[in-house]
Amino acid sequence: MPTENPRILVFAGSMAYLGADNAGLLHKEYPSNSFVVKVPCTTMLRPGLILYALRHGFDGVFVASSGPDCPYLPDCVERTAKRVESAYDLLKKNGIEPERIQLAGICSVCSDAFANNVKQLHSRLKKLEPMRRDGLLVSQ
Amino acid sequence: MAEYGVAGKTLKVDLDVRNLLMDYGASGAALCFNCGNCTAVCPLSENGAPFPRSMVRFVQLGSRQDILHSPEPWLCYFCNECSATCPRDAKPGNTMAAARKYQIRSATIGPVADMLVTKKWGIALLLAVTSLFYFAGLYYVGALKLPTQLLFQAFVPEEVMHIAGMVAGIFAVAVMGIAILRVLYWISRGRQSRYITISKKISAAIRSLPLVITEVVAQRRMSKCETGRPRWIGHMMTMWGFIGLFVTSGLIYMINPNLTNYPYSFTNPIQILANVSAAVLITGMCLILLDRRNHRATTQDHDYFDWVFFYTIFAAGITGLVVEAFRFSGLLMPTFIAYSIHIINVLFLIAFAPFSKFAHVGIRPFVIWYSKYAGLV
Amino acid sequence: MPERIGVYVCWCGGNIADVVNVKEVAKHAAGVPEVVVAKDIMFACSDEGQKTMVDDIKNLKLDGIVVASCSPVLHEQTFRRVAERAGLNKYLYVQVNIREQDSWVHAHDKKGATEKAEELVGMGIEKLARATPLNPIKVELTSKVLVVGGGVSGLTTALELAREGIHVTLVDRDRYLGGFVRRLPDVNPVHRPGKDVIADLYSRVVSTGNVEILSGTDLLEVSGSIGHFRARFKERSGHIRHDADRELLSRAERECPVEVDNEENFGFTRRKAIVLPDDRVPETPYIDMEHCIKCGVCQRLFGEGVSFDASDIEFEEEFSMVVQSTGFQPYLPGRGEFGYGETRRVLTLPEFLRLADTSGKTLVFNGRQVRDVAFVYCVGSRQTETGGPNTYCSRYCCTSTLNTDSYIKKKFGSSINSFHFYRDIRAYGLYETMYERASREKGLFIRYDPASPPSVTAEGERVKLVTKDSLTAGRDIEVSADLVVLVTGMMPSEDGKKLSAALKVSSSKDGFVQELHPKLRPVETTVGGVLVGGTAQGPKDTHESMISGAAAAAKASTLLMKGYTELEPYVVTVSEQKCNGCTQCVTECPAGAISMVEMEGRQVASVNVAMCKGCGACAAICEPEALQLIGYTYPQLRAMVSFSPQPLGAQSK
Amino acid sequence: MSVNEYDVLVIGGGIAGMEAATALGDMGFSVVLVEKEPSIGGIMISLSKVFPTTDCASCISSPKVSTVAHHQNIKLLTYSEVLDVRKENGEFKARVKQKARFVHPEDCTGCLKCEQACPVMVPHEFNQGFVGRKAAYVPFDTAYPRSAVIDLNNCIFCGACERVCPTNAIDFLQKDEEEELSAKAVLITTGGKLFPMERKKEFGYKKISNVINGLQMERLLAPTRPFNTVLRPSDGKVPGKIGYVLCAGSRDASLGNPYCSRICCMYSIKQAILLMGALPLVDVTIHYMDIRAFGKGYEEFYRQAVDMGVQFVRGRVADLNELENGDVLMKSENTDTGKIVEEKYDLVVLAAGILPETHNRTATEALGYATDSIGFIKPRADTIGATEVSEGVFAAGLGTGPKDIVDTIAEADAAASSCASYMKENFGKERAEKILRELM
Repeated sequence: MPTENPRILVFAGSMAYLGADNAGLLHKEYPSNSFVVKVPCTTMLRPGLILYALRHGFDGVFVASSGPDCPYLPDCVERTAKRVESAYDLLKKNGIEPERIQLAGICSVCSDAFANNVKQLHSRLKKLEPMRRDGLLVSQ
Repeated sequence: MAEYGVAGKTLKVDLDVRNLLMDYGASGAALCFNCGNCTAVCPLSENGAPFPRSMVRFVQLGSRQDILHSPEPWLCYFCNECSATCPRDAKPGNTMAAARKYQIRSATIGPVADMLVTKKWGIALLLAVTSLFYFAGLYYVGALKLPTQLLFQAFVPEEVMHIAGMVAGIFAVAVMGIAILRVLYWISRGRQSRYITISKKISAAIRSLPLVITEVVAQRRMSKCETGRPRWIGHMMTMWGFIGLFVTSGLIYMINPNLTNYPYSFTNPIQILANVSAAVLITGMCLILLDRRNHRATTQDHDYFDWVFFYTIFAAGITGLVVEAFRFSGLLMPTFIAYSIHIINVLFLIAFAPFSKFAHVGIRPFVIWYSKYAGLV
Repeated sequence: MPERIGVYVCWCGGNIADVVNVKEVAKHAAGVPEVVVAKDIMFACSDEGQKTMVDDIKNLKLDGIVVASCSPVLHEQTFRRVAERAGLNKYLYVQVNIREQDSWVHAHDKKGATEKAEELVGMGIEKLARATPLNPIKVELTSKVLVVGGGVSGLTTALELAREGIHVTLVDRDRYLGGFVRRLPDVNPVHRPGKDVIADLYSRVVSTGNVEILSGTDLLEVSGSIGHFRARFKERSGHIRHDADRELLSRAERECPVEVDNEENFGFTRRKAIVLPDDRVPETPYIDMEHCIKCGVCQRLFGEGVSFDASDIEFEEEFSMVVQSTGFQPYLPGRGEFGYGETRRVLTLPEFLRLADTSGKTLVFNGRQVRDVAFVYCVGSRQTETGGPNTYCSRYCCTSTLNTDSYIKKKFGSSINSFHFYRDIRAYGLYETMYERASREKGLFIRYDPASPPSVTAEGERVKLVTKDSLTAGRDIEVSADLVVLVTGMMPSEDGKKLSAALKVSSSKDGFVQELHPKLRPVETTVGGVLVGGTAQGPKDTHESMISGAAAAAKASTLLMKGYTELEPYVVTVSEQKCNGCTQCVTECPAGAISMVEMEGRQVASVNVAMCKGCGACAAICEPEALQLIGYTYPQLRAMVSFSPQPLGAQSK
Repeated sequence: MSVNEYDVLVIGGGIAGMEAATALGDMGFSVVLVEKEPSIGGIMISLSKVFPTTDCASCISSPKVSTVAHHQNIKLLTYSEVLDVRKENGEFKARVKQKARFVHPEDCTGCLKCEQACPVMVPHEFNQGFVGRKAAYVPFDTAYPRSAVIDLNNCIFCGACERVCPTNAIDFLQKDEEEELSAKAVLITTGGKLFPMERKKEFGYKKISNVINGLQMERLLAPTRPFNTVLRPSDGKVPGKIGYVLCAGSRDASLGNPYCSRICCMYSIKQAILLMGALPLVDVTIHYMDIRAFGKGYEEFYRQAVDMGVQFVRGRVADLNELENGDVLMKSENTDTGKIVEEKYDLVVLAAGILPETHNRTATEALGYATDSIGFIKPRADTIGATEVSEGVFAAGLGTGPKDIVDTIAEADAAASSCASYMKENFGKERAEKILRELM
């Protein structure tokens, strides 16, 4: 049984947030069941936070890092990737499909990339079984 | 592009040619930034023949070949809409005129043409030569003496008139004929034409004739110039007045080769035709003069080449009338002097026609005909 | 933590309201217990809208506001000021983006967009409900500015600041000031030699008495943040007294046996190992120790005034602000690019200008008189078609070339012919008259297609250029010239890149310094206290560089005249109780802002707030969650994430 | 200190005036800003979006408006005109006329009731005449001050507005008032205007209904636009094919303006990109001579337009003619092929050039600055990089030459800086003494 209208949480670094804004300026449509939470830099994400989101009603998490344009860290991509890797491990431990996490670098004018990533994740999540949220090990 | 200049050849920039053309009056071409306004605004531009910008461009590049091989200069009537709206004040109309001069100069005898194109003392020299020729003729037949009666034949014996006219005429026709042939040859070696077979060639040649006739008779193309209405009327009157005078001269020559009873009385039909023609000619020229004055500030640039032609015709007409007037008043000496000036003027006009702006009378109809025939317009 | 929250949902004309049912959203928000008032508003940012909020905050005693409108990028500052005007802490305000990230991207899903707006507003309320009043970090600013780069832009910045009474240190690696402009023989639009323009600026700068000029000085290191930038300099010794007697100097120059290519003129002239200023500023001579053979000729003239082993001086100073006016470097064509390096008769524009300036009454290259000069535009710029790295337009080159054309015709007479192989003539604004002038002076313009750029081949003592000219319907046009001048574009300078890296200033895609807002804040950078002037920010001509330099001065003085600045308080805090002293954060921090300190007998982490950039990298790896990024604390993020219209076993507040 | 004494008089409240006034105010100088229109904001606030970032122009300029409006060091005089200004003893004395609004702005709440009640309808200037406004009206949504004004030229004195005004703010007896003020320096930011396209008769502007200018298209595209979509004026049809005429009224000796207007290429490209976004099926063709995408990020923006399918045809447009169905026939030469192009468009936009705003220039003539043949204020002879146009007088923005917003901002800041330097050098000591006296 596929997931009907999967809910997506987007953690956007400051440049990626501008990219999402840019998608808006150019009216690039994507599924409305997606919510952007702005963070200065995606390096600040604790792996547990991703699991926490899945536990609390989201079907997938898109980590939109600022990529090489990140004003905070030149190696933002590598560091964020490390965080996401740990998140994968956490998901595995809890028997959750790793496909529920998407990672991409989004620049401040990457409007297409932003919209496409959301759309991609949305259609991938649709194919998955609905999230089983009970009994998840919520680590911080 | 096949339609654009000489096909398939690398164009070598030649600044000497450019500079020469700029001396010929195309100095504005330097200012052109090739926006194409002139081409688009030109009421005569037709799709196959993008002018005037293409000509301006060829002048900028100093492409002798392209300028010589283009019919465009002869398709332009100098109506100056291009110059009036040119955003750079590059006066494309003047460039077209310069290109015509360049073709005339190239197709005739260069140094002689220069006398009438750029060398401002040239006309004095040529007039002197003509006068010399005239007086030498009179001297030769022993007629170089003061007149005693008010009879033209008494001033200038018929054989002098015959010989001088013949010499000047033959010279002019020969030079003009060669020039026309050369221009047509160049144009034929320029852009690729559309005819294929001999039979098509012949029928195309015939089918192209009506256009030429309407062009010559009514100057249809010139009338397309929106701003040029007074100019068109002036030009028409000048042309028909001139033709009228030319025909009268021819008629007199044919009907009355010995010039008996010449000049005719004022009621003689031939004389009437002559006088009417002269009046039309002068009126037409006055109209042109007026039009030029009106447009002086805005667009039209008329240079030495242009004024020489204008004033020699004007002078021919005026002196003709003055002769009539003096004759009517019975003034002997003034009539004689005016008549001499008139004859010299006419001789000059005929002899140097192919080198002056007069050449357009010969070249333009042929180029229009050829362009139509070869499918260039 | 706010308990009386006001929520304002903006129509943004129809931008939001056409898609999102703003009244519904406001109604929905009104249902949240902490929300005291929820309104929809036509233009929240308008004065009218702001007034509504101010009145509500005062009348209803609100202790926090949420504005759902456009992106916070646009109006965060605006609404913060609103809060401030109403006497509310400006950080007890949250902006929710329901335009760029909602109404504009879900125009065909009005129901979904409305629900999304409701949820986003809910998340905003959650975030606000866990926010604490904050105060910006106040940094005292001493009136001391470091200007890096002594070109026209840097000199202008220094001049303006000094006139305003601010102390400036101007540093340039070069021994002589003026950068690129110094070498221009004719500066547009004043048509004076660049040296004169620089000398004027210099004398005005000196006359203020407020500028310390460090020319011939390397900037070894720079670090710190607004209010506290530390720079370490190395002043290179000139090995000869600054005030050496002029006549003696000329004699020394004549007698100096070493002769080398003069780099000032790209080797078109020669110089001695003892170098005289020659109208350059500051008017100090120096001995080029790299080539000096220590023969002692000059030593005999100056005695003690010359010392071959004088050492460089290193010193350190502190500044409150830094202006980066590091300029540009001209693009250097690769070997074979338009014949460069293969044919001697192909020069770049900067080289050609020196050739023209150092030539006498006739333009001579390699012993032959030059009559025909061909300029090839857009070399190293607009390289999209050719696959080169520089896709941008270098802005100054068209007008500079047109000016050069007029200059050489003025200097060498109109017998010089010029050919311009261009793509678009960008003689923008009033500079169009220069294009007209170059045309009037019979410059020939040939428009080439970037897909088939002009080929340049040597032909005996001349050079042949062939290209398809789009103005002649794509015909091949051939030009024979004596010299080919490649009109090279601007590249960000290496020094500039190093400085940006040291100060952590972001660069834009083209490699130049990224301005804070490309439209409204052209001379501020992403790092507080660091301003940018002139071509370090992007290509400009002389006039524009000076304007930019003066603008940078304006931005510096708005802060310095006040004497302090305020920084965003979004930095990391440490809970000493939770800290387990693992020191992982110290290594993780990219800004070096964390150190371990002793507290109650154990080692705990401590954050230097002025250095913390607020990236939160440290917080993410802190096992006991002792580190929290203010404004984005994990409790806040968790509350936002778990806010849900259908709570799934989790607490909603 | 008397209320009428200021450090700097800024004339013109467009983006340049606002930027310079803010900078000077932030430095601690007292500034008086005089704007002739009922609201500050200038041209920029009416634009759609800005290139190359496609930020909404009114969104990024309204915070600036707000900053100026609430700045403690800035005194704002809107709907006011400088009548004359002259130099006396090193300071400037100006007479300023406060034009009667017939509304007391301090009482007006901007509720729009008067506007609704007013029966008169005249073309709305802010919306380039596409829609109407009343004789009693608030100039535009984001206007500051957000106060109504009554346009007496069109008012029929029916009194309807007066009756409905809830705060009795309307006062038909209000008169123009004059005040004297003094300043130590003057900054001229009087801006520019579009070239009057009627002067190019071949383009038929104002005769052919579907030929509009660039500023009109800005309004059709702006977030606060009148129709909520792009419609052509003649019949309200959504245009499927739009043609742009660049260098309309610029680079044209035959019209007496030899200059390039510097922004038309870019604003046309921007509008083309916005049109492609707003009308997915639209074809946009830009007829140009040189694409002058010279600023930072501009070339890339131009490339973006090319990639999006905007057509670029080189050749100056020579002639526009109206067809029976309202379409416009455009004639030009495509100079790349040498062919004459006759193209039909649903709508033609003239990318009209920029001229300096010379309204009431005589008022500032006594300041002794020089202007060029078409009225742009010239720098002092032999100066480069300077914004001072005569001693103590500074200028920035479109008044000194066509330029885009970013260059205007830089120039305004530079002018503010030079102005501040001038103040410090000439009045620094006196200022200090004065403050000292006041303290004692």
